[in-house]
Amino acid sequence: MPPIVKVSKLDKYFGRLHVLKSLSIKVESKEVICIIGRSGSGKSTLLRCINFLEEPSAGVIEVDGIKVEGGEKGGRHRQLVHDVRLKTGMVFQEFNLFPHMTVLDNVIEGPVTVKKMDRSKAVELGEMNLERVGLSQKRDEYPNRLSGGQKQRVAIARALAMEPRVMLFDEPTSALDPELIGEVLNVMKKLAKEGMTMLVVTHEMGFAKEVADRVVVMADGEIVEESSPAQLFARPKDPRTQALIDRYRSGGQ
Amino acid sequence: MPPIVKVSKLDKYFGRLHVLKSLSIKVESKEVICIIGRSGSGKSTLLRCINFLEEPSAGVIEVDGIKVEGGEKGGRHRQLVHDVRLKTGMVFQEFNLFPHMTVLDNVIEGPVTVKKMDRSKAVELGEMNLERVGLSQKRDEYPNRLSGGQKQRVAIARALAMEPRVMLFDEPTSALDPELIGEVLNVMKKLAKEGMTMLVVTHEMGFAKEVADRVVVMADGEIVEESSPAQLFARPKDPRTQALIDRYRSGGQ
Amino acid sequence: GGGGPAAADNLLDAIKGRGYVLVSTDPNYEPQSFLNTSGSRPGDTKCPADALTTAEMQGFDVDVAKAVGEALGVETCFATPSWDLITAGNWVDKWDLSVGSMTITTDRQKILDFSVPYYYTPAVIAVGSDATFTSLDDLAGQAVCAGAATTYETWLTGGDLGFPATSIYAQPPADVQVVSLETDQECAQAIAAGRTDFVGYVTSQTVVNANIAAGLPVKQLGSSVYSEDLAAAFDKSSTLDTTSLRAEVDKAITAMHGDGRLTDLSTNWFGEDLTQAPK
Amino acid sequence: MHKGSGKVPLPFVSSAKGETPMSLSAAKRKTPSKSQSELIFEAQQRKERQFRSNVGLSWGLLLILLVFLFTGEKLNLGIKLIHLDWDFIRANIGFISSGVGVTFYLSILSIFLATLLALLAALGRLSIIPPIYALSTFYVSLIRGTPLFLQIFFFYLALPQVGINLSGLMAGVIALGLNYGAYMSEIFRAGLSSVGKGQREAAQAIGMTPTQTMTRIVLPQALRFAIPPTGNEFIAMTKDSALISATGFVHELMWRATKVGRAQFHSLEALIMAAVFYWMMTLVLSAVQSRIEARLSKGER
Amino acid sequence: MHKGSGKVPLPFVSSAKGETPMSLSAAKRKTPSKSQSELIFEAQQRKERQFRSNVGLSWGLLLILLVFLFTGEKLNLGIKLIHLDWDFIRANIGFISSGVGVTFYLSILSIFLATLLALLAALGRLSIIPPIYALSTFYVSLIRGTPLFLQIFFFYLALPQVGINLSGLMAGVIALGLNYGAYMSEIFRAGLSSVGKGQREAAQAIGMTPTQTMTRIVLPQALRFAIPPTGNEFIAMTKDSALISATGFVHELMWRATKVGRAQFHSLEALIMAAVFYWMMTLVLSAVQSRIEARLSKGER
Ligand SMILES: Nc1ncnc2c1ncn2[C@@H]1O[C@H](COP(=O)(O)OP(=O)(O)OP(=O)(O)O)[C@@H](O)[C@H]1O
Ligand SMILES: Nc1ncnc2c1ncn2[C@@H]1O[C@H](COP(=O)(O)OP(=O)(O)OP(=O)(O)O)[C@@H](O)[C@H]1O
Ligand SMILES: [Mg+2]
Ligand SMILES: [Mg+2]
Repeated sequence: MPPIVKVSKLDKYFGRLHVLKSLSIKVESKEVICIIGRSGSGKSTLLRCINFLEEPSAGVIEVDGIKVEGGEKGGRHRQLVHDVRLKTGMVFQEFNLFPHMTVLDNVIEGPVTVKKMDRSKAVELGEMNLERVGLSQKRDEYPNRLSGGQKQRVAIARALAMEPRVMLFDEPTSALDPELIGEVLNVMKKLAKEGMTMLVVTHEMGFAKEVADRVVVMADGEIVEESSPAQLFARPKDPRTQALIDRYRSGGQ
Repeated sequence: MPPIVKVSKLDKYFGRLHVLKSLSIKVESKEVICIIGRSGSGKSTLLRCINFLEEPSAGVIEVDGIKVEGGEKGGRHRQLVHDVRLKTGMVFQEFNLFPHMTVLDNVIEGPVTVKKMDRSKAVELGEMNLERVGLSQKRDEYPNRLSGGQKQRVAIARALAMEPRVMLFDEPTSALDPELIGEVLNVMKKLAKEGMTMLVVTHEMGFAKEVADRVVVMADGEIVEESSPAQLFARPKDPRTQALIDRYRSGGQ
Repeated sequence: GGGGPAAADNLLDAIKGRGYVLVSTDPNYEPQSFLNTSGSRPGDTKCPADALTTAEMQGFDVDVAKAVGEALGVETCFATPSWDLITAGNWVDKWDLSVGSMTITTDRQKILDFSVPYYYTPAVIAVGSDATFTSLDDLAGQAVCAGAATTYETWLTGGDLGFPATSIYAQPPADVQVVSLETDQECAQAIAAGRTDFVGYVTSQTVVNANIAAGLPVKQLGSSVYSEDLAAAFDKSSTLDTTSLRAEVDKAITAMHGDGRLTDLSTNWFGEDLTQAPK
Repeated sequence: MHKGSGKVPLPFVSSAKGETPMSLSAAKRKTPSKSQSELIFEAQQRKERQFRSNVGLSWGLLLILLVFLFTGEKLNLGIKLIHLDWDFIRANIGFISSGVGVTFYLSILSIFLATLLALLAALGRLSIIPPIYALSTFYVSLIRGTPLFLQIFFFYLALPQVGINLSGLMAGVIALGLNYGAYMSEIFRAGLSSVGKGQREAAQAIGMTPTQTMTRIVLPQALRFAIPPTGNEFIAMTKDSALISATGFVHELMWRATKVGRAQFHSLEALIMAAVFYWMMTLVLSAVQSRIEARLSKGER
Repeated sequence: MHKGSGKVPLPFVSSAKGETPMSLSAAKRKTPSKSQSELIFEAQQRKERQFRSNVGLSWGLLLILLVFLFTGEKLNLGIKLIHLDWDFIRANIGFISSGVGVTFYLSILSIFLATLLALLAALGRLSIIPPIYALSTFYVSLIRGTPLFLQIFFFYLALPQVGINLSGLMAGVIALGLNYGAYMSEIFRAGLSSVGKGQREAAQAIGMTPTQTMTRIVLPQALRFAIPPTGNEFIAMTKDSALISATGFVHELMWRATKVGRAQFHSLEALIMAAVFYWMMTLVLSAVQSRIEARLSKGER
């Protein structure tokens, strides 16, 4: 089976800052990959290049067979980007729920507006996905009435409702109080078990150890190490990986 | 030797909300106490009652021999509160440095304005305390040029410059990026070694295990358990302590 | 403001004491009184900072005021409050007297004292130069403009002008709608700008002549509708007694009528002699 | 314009919040011995109520003082108070008050025009097409660079020359609308930028086009954000509409006041009457606005 | 009032930020083969520069269009353009322009009074003493509830009756100062509340008294916060000072324009001249303000 996501020689500049340096990575179907790395190493930018929230400066992004060159322009490019976005679901650190819509409306907004799905069918699909994240009973609440953990779970349901081939998570638990982290991680674990392909930027080493098929370590816009979590935490090869793991430990955890 | 801090039957209400329930605690000289507990259990309120940032509804606070009754009013009470504040140093989660003053000015503001200390003497004292937190070279920067960890260390120096008998820390590392937590904890460890009496609200279990003489567990405005860290983490007695420790573990740490 | 610290108990002495008389005039009433934008303030003037000097103003009223000042033996200075502030009385000693072509009416006499008239103007109706009206009656039911708080407005609204019936030659057109703008000049300019909110305006013949001379597309409609006695005015509520000042001003104006100085000024500014009382 | 953000909540806000739970729990334990928490809570409530009533009292005293200023009394201190002619006031209050409706009507029309222009200008300001960006900034700069008073005269005198002959009311509405539109464009710009980048990105991430993102996600939030400041502008506009009186064609409050004041030599009384009406309008509109704001902030958001 | 917060930075702001490092690094590697990063960076720079120059061009065209509107041409479209008398403009430009200084002087005096009153009102609003709180809210409500135009007349007419006889200039300054003070009290209130609770608590925790906390910690930060909006108010005030012309005693821009315009039947030309001067003043003051703002936001804070 071909990989779901294939990133080849991806370069990204912000002004003169070289943030991603000819980076390549593949994500196979049903694989869960955790990306770790210190702040500023380019983890978010990598995720955001995959669904073109940032336009890559150069390189090729291929998602589920759709191949897009970075740095292009024009209508065809826009169409390809749109297709890629339909194949990917993104979950942000800051949730980014639409505050003026109820929970259910948040979840069906994509299917109805973008996919032009029948409203009743979309509601069915939406309820199914809210069920999946354990929030059926909140369908008519507005987001401001939810806790952070609940918000993030709605955000996951919103992404799932688009039936993506791969889910991108950018530090989904960093904005949460410690006690709310668990409920979100549990939903993610469940997704992983269901066979969802996932690319997760996270500081949660426990989650990485338990769920990830592969852990990818980034530093300065490059992938410096990549292996199974057991191996990585026990015998890190790169000194930067070592430093990273030490830092988490000395953080008192 | 008498305890440095003695809190007796402290009650605190916010409107109709009973936040601290006839709570008593003693802090001996040179002791380091960590307070843990879930959000809303009243940890911050306890600390803030000790230096009267919140006026206790009832009870007695005694700091280094100065005894203040809660819920009083008038000039004598104000004087006592002022004396207590001179004996305590407080470090906030959000740093609260004065943004319009340089680092050094932040540190000498208390000695000069409150204690009417000679400016040159205050500068000497200030530099000494900046040295103590390892930030001598930043003395003329403004706070907005500092990282979070540096800010918090300046805040510690500012509190130390008042030469308090006890330092109160309210989640001093919660607003910091994971990688900056270490530098603040290291300064705090150093203070502990130097024999400073400290009362620390924290989520950093590693720090509590390593440094605390005693760990105090709060729930619903009461102290539910209190023992040495080794004992507490190995054999928690109260089910709420157990739940708390579990929660930190399931958080993936 | 004017007034100043007055050790004197009457206005005339106060004026002589300070060395200038403060006269209110409208600064936008050509040719009676208007700014001389090229004139510069003399260095040795006694006039207060917010008053204008004789060098900065010009016009018929200005020359009359100047002559009055000379007769009193003091410098003449001009205050420039808006017109309705002058006619409302209660000047709280901000200026001494008005020389501003003010019509003597019974209403105004309740709050102001007047000198003897120094000239007389016919009031006329003017319309746009391409208008087809031929007489006053054609204006029935039309909108006509006048300056706010002027006698022209009072006449249009059918109010009591408060002067002798012999001076009133015509009644206003039937069902006329009155539009009052801040001054009569605004009426003229609105017509020149092409506004069609009203078809004509009532003002003094001198103003209409000046409008025409300035190239505005207006013309006089018919002959004059009434004649006004124009005089200097004094505030009845002044804290200082104005009796002696009024007597001096009356004396000065009468003298100027007598020796032809007023006639000269009138011909100079209006091109005709308006200083003879209408019979 | 009290927006209830001060220390003393507006009466209706506080009563809605505080009283109901209070009486509920009071009913539950109708025992003679109240709990300590009850007592402390009630003490706080009492203190707040007392502050509010003392403030009310002071307002009353200030109002009385203000009225007293106009009684024409001579004080022993050598200060003379202002004398008002109450007969004049009684005779003309009807004429002047009938300007309230005109003022309101004028302001309503103008705020609609202004809102439209402001939204267009704010969108233009976000445009990447240079002429549109330039037009929007040029409009805002020109209008904000010159006095409203002058603009009103200008529209009155200049438009007829290019063959546009508007009624006085319409000229006034256009002048006010254009002027407020330029100022309000900042409100809509703030509204648009209050919708964080995250919202746009979330919309993009589920595949929305820029147009869908704007109409479904950004505009609804921006407009809701803009409602309270637009309310403020409307209140300000009722007062700026007084300037329209200068053109003489719109018989709103100020026009009526100056008109009868001048004609009957009672400008002061007339102005005071107008001031009272403007003040009352402002207070009523502010109260309405507070309610809208409270609902918006409490409600669904 | 372009505060440089838009997409296109003001020219001087961008040059201070962008150009220097650019030329430095360009000098370093004067090799024919530029790095990819150089190229991409330069492309971005070029695009921005191009946008700016296109916007400038459009502004120029709009200005020309505006001037063309006043040439008095007859267009084939049946639209007549406005005819201006250039001789009148030439003859009177000196007279009108000498009002700029008066307008500025008037505004400076007024803004000082307004700032003082605003600060007092903002502090009063925070007071827990009912009469002080009431006085502050009463003042703000009364002034904000009535039109400035009306207030100016009122001070001019009413103050003399209680024996306070002010010059026209002083009456104008008091009216403007009182009016702007009421509006600006919100700015200072926002300034005071921009200084977070944490700052007060940090000051208390090191033992500062309430007075020390206010003077050493809160006020310095609040005032700095208030500088940019106060600048905006000053710019607005230069234009509202036009209303003072109505009383006839202050010979500022608008007074000069209306008087000379009316007297010589050229109101339109006179108003346009005044508009140009107001606009220029506004642009200059806005540029000054942008600089102050940039310095404040870049600087020590
Ligand atoms: N829009 C942008 N404009 C300019 N620079 C940017 C932008 N976004 C990110 N950067 C820079 O790119 C680098 C990588 O950023 P990125 O957000 O990908 O890091 P990260 O690994 O996700 O860090 P963190 O753990 O803090 O989220 C950083 O130096 C950052 O400052
Ligand atoms: N100023 C206040 N007014 C009203 N209620 C308050 C106030 N401060 C705190 N509370 C309430 O008091 C309770 C205890 O709050 P406190 O901040 O002491 O908890 P905490 O243990 O520090 O929690 P966290 O870990 O979230 O900081 C909470 O229910 C909180 O909502
Ligand atoms: Mg990131
Ligand atoms: Mg806390």
